[in-house]
Amino acid sequence: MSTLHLVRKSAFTTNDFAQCLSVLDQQDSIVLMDDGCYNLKHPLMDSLIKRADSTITINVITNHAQARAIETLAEVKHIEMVDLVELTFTHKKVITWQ
Amino acid sequence: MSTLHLVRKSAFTTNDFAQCLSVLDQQDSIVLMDDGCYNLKHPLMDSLIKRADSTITINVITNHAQARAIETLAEVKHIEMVDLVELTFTHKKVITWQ
Amino acid sequence: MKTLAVVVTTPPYSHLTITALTYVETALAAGIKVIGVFFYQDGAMHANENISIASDEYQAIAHWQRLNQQYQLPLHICITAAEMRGIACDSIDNEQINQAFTVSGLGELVELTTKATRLVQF
Amino acid sequence: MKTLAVVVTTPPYSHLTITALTYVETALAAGIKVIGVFFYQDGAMHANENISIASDEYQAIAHWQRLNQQYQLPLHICITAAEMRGIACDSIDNEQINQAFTVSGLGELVELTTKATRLVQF
Amino acid sequence: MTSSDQQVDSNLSQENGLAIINSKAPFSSNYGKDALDVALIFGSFEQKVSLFFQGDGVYQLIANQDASLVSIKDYLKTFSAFEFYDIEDIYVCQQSLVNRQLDEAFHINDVQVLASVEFGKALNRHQHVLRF
Amino acid sequence: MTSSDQQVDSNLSQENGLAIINSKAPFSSNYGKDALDVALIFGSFEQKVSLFFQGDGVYQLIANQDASLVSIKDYLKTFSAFEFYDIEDIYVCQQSLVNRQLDEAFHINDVQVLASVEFGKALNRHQHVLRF
Repeated sequence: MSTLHLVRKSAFTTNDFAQCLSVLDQQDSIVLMDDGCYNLKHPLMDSLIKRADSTITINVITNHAQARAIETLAEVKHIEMVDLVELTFTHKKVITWQ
Repeated sequence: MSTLHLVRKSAFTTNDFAQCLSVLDQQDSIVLMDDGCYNLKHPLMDSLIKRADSTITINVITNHAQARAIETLAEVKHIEMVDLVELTFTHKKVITWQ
Repeated sequence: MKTLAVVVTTPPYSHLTITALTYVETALAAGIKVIGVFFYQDGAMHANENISIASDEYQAIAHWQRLNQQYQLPLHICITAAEMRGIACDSIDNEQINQAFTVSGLGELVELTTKATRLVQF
Repeated sequence: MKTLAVVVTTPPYSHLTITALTYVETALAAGIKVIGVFFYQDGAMHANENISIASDEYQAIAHWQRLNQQYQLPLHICITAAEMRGIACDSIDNEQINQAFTVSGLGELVELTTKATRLVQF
Repeated sequence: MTSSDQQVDSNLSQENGLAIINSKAPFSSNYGKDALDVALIFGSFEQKVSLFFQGDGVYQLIANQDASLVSIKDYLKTFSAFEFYDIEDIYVCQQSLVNRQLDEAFHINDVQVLASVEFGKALNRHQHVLRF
Repeated sequence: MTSSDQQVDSNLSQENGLAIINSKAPFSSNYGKDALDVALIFGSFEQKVSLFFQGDGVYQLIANQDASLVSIKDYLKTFSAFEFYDIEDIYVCQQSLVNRQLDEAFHINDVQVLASVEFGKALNRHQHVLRF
């Protein structure tokens, strides 16, 4: 595992998620949280999921998405805050995109 | 004259300028100021200038663009703060996109 | 008569506030009647008397004070916004509140908006 | 041993701060050693003793205080960031500063960063 | 459409009142709540105020949200008080909904979904505009 | 390339130090100055720190800016102190420059322009990352 990317902003409003994706490595993981949950419906997410060679894990914090009434995708793993704490240490570093 | 639009944010980072353009009326004017000056180099500006039917006036506050070392375009009028005050009253209302 | 009301939502340490200040000062110098500036959201922080900005940086608060004195420009801060941001507004003779600013409710914004020919937000 | 340092840049009235708090609390409950939280930028506003958030809203500051007491979690505010935002940091026994927070310089951030296994920013 | 609605529509032909544009999502900042407070105070002073939702602001209107799941007091519930304050003109940008793959399912009634041009025209019917 | 530069390059092969990503334009917020303050303090404590400029953050590096025209104290001038603080790894995202039609003309020397993949790899060589 390499870098854990915390995505906290909507890609419909700012380009933080796009910047995150531009430096994403094959072994990285993404966590969508706060307004980052909205990105589940963004075209950038489609293209990320369709990347044929992708080994990237995409997670979303369950209650953050539920609070926003955002339906999730089969390709995205639902996690709780305790999982986020664990991911912090199973990856080599954390970058927060906010 | 109708609405005066004050654009204060970079369209490279946020979608405020795009939202402004989506409600723009033929008689409106735009003032690029603060980080809105960066929009002079944004593709949205090209398409705005190329709108064949456009009677929209595009202004930029001179020292805001100069401070940022942004070259301006022939289609854009250079104004000072005193002109912005005047435009405030020659238009019916002001909307600030920030 | 042309009258102007201005809403400021940026804090005193934001450079965006300099633009608002320059605009208001230019309007006043041009003889426009500015009936008031309403400081909302982070703008309310302007009235915090304890704010200390490095002396070689732009002193936005001192600048607003000067406009208040020179032109009797009313400067209103929103009480709810101020209290959320650590300005205690409950006591009389409050040493924490810069005296150039008046603690007001949102009703003042209604007053300014209905009276002004133009409302400009910064 | 897994150690964690956290940087908080959002103000106490931002809902984003709730996420940071929940994360830190969860880490502490899971037995992670959180060596300190550094409040930078608008995060420094957390230490303003006069902040008053409506009682039916989430009380972020009280929550940080509780973590400070329960886990001896060090809470550092950046002095420069605090002074820009109206927290006078110069006097001893300062009534304006919430006692759960320690006024620190950016050097403390260097200390936390070099000691921590992971640094997480909120 | 009731007769009181028609009254409002005829008022709209004049340039009057305040338009508030909501451009931010509901749960990460105070912008939505700050805009709501302004709207309600205008309503309580019997001043005309209309609400516009554009960009991520449209998320403020979406049905089935639950702020309590993220420990936030749900200010969106107060939207149901708009009728009481005679705030009857609530517009949402259709393109913003489409971009976000959102259905026209809102947690309050009488939201008017408008295409960009109509949305802009509705804005133009107001004397002053604030954007949050 | 001097021998001290080579020393830095060999350090880079290990995972160490702090990377700071600058993502904001220089004149509208304090983000750039706040990031600079962090960089300089790491430098003064002789801790390795590298600077990354991406998105609108690249505007912080562009030549011929003049903050005094908008009454702002020019913190960008302090960038010339990086060498003194042994801050030698300064990376800028090429795609961000291209998107903004910016030339590779910077107000400091030794800025490394990197394609996205290389930019990401350079980031990966650091132990911790902060983003402003």
